[in-house]
Amino acid sequence: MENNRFLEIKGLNVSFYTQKGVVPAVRELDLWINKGETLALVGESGCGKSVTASAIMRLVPAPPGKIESGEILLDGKDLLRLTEKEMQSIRGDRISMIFQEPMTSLNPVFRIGEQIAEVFITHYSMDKKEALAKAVEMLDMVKIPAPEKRVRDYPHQLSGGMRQRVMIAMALSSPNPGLMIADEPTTALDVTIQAQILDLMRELQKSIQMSLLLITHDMGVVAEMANRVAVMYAGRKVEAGDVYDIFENPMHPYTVGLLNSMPSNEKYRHAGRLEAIEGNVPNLLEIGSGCPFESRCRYAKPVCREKFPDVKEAGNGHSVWCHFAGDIKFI
Amino acid sequence: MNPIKIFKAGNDAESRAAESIWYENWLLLKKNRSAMFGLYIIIFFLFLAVFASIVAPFDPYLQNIDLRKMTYFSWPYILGTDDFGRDILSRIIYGSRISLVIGFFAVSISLVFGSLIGLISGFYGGWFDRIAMRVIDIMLAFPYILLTIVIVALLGPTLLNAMIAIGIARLPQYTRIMRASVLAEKEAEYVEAERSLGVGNMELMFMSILPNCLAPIIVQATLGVGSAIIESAALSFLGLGAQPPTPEWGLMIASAREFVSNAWWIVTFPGIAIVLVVLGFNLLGDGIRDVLDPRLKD
Amino acid sequence: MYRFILKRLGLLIPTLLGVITLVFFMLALSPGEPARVILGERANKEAVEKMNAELGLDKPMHVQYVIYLKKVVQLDFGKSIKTGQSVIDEIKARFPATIELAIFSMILASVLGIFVGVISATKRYSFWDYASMFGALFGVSMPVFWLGLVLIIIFSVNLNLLPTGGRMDIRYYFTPITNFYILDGIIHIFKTGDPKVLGSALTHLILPAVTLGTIPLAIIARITRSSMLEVLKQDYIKTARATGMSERKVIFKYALRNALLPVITVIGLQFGMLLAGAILTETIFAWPGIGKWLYHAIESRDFPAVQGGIIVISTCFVVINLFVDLLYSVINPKIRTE
Amino acid sequence: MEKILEVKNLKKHFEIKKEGMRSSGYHILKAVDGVSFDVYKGETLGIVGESGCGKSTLGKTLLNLQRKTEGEVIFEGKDISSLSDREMKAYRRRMQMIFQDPFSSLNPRKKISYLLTQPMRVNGLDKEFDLDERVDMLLDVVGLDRRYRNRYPHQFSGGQRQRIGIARALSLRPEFIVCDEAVSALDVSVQAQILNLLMDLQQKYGFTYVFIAHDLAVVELISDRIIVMYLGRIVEEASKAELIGSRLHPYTKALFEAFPDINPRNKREKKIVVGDVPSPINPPQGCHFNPRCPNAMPRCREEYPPLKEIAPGHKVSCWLYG
Repeated sequence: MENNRFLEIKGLNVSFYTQKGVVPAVRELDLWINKGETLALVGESGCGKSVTASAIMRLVPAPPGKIESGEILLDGKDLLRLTEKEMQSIRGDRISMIFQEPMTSLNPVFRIGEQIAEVFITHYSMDKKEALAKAVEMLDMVKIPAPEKRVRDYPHQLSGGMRQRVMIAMALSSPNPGLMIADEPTTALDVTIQAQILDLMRELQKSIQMSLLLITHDMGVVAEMANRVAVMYAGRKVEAGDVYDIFENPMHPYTVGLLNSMPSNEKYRHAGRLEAIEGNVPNLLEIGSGCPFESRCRYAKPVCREKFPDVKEAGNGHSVWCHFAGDIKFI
Repeated sequence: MNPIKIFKAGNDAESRAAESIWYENWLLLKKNRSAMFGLYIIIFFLFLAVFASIVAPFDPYLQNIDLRKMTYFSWPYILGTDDFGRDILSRIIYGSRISLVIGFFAVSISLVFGSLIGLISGFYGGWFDRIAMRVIDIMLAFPYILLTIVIVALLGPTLLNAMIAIGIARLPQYTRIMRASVLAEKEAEYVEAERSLGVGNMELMFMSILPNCLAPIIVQATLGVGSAIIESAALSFLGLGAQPPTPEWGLMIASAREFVSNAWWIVTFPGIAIVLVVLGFNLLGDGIRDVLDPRLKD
Repeated sequence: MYRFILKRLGLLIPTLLGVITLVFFMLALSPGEPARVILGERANKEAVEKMNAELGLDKPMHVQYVIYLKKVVQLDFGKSIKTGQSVIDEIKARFPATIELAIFSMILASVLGIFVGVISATKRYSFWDYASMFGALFGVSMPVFWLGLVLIIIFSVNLNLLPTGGRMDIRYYFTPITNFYILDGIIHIFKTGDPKVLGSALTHLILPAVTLGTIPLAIIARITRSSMLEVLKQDYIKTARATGMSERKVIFKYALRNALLPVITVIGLQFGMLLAGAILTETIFAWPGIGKWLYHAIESRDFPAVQGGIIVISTCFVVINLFVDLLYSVINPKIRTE
Repeated sequence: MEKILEVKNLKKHFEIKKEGMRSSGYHILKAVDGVSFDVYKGETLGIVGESGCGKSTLGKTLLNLQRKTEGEVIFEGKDISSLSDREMKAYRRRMQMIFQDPFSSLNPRKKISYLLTQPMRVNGLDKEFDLDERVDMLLDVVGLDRRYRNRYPHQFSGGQRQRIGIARALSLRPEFIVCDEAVSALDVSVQAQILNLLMDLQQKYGFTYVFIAHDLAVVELISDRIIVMYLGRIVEEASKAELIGSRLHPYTKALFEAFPDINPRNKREKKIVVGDVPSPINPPQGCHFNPRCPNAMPRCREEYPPLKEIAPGHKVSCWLYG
């Protein structure tokens, strides 16, 4: 099992040094992704999921951001120890990334063909003509109609869904794509377009055996896409496991609350009120050493404020970080 | 029905109570060292201007007949004397009065009228907007230095006219900035929200939108004081502003032109005074922009 | 495309008409009679009236306006009161000097300004960034006329390296062909093999060009920096980095092309401003261009000359800005393809 | 049931200036293009659709925040869409809106107490109420601490700001409230709180809601009846139970199928609609959905189908049903 891991993160800590103080964006994060699987990283805004993605790519804006400690292992190599040059050869080749806003993540003054071709030129020293031919192939692969014509378009001439397809094409422009990090890839899209993009991603993943790190806040998207799930809250991983375990037997009160808050949850179809989590996401600046969910948790006890809990295992790789997981039934 | 829970207020509820955006911005500005440095320079010159009669060692008009010649660094004339034997330091100190007054006055003209036109133009649109923009376009078709010179040439070369000319020539910039931010602000949801609550046009325009449009105008005005000071000096240098023997910085430089080859200090020191005070306004203006313009924030 | 250009050109006409109208009425309504300027303060009433009739000033204002407008359209700005020469001829004779000065200042300002701005933005918070941005701030805080004088004190008076004014050493007799002395100097080399004329033209050009170019340089550097910083924060830069592109390519290929769009507008605006800024620089350096000439015209209340000069400079300003506007539209794919 | 609002053939068209080099003049954007429906007292009418379907414009036109191009909006027997600003003022109090973006819908430079009292002041209610007391009451109602009254909007989280927005809408004691994407900018856990709050308030004060959202699950949860819009027109209208039981219009079906299920064992089968949402500036000829519709017939490309009542209260605009 171990050697099947494509990427493994150990003890990652990322902070942001702002004028108001040091924000611990990610704390003691362990995470791994197996070859060919989809891991969903779920959480609400500010939980550190996007920062984790940037950290894997080593693209955390610095300053103010800083990767404090930890290891990010790709085939046994620690990415955090590579030189910038070595890292550049991995970005876009072994690991690639797509972003939330298809409207702004493509360069407005270059044709989309040129932008895709750039990846081939960068990593495979192709000449421009060859690379452009490759770009047409890639557009065809992500099912953009009339790709020979489309390569000559500028981003603003495409719809949001089409642009996200171009982003995917760029991310896959490598003979050997290993991991695609998708940071809220469908949040900005309409639901019918979202379905198309998710389908495309699933299909491509199957055909080229690539791993997918899917970052999202939408539990519906998680249910549809993920093999495994990691739930983050305020910079901490609070629960992780198989997608069925997480949805059918959530063990952390936050995961339970998140599922209960979903209006599409069958439970509430005709019942009216939602079982909401009270309160607001805490300010990361004011978080202590305890469990970050303590301030909103209706089961919290004094110990929760003092100490972040140790891991509890429930079998099948289902882990949870809660002092009372398994002891109390959270509803 | 379920009771609605009341969230516990943090113990910071009162302590943070009065932090308006203006106050928070001021706190940020205070942390900006170069902006504060600029502010200190301005305060220093304001001090000189207000207490010129106490601070200046000599009467700026007093011609020292005994010296006759231009002297350099000789006690008690720290910065030397000019061709009439007048103390340069004292003239510079008195000159700060003129420059600051011109700077503030000229900017007030363009600030008040320019913003008002921009506000009404942007808010109401329609025929007023079309006419105002047409006129502004024509004014902007002149490089403003030229426009200033023309206006002052027409009104006659006096200090007051120089102020008015600078104020008028710079007015279109304020109108444009104000109009642009009003147009942007009008799109904000809170304007629609307040309209839906029955808030009338006047209250919307002056009480809601205007305060939110002030940021770029304040930046422009701060930088504008600096450029107004330079421009008034330039007008005086060309003989279109202050007239001799007024201790005006630009005029001092102009009258020293013929001595560049043997009395560099007469030219240099008034110029340094201009650079310093303008630098002060530019530093402060840049600092304010950094604080107020969220696009440049990290 | 052509329709677009024609449309923009069409917008130019009302603006220029406004400029001419404004200039005419401002001067026509201003105090001071041209006749008195010509004849002197002591001239008797009949002589003044006769002169007014000669200048067409006895007609009603709107008639004068229509006459003036008709003449301006034919590029006739009347005769200079002071010299009696045709205004347009005087402008033509002096314009190359100003254009030459402005072009050199602008090249200096744009090339250096963009370079400094890009480096500052990419090495943000470094010593270089602080130093160059403080320098730029210093640049925009300086009065042009003072800078010119200080440069003269340093380089002409003390170091005796460069001339204090003029366009050409009076020792060289040569007949200007184009009136752009740098060009003429080059032609002179081809004709006679003598590089001295070109050398002299260049040495005369340095100080005025530096003086005139300093403020635009500072402004362009500051704009380039902030525009670059803005672009570097965009998502597509993150995308570019995520594809493993080298940082140099990210900055000079992907970011710069976007960052230059607003800079181009500023360069155009500054170029127009230079023509007006030349009034001060040319006065200081005795540069025989349109700025110095206009200054003397204002000083002596030579109305036809002032009107002509202002209209010509403003027209250039407007046309340059239009040109830049078009350039911007051509470079920006969003406008080009829509 | 008693009608509170009647919308008849409402249209809202915008002129969009063309900016490019190759063209000039104006496009006509038909944001809302002939929409008719009724709203009954005390119910929640959900309006759902994707971007560009005109649902937000519809909401604003209902409240006369944007002037209609054509049609009528009859509120309690009076066509308010033709009223002048002054005449409208009397109705403003009774019809309120809750906005989408909790960050831009509150004036950043005003204290909460000002934001809450301003509507009462401009509507002359300050003679009726003790404003201070009223602010306390409103904060209580939406579940915020009374001491927050002296704070500024930027000191609150998104959910708290949305509560302030709700309190402000309530300050005038309205009967009819349009919620325009009122929860879509919020995190899931906070969204649930606000939905609960809205439902509780309705129970307590008997409000009528028009609830506009792109999130099907949210609309389904809160609404009694649902209208589905596509490119400026209503394609289907039915009670919630009816719509969940039998969706008729192919677009409605596609929308529901595309929505991800929360049960990981129900992975969606691939039956999604193809293609992009066309631009509302130049919608397809005939039925606007025909290029993406799996059931498209020749007729669909020529004629726009009328909105027809198929079952009691269930209307659909599709040639498959008539």
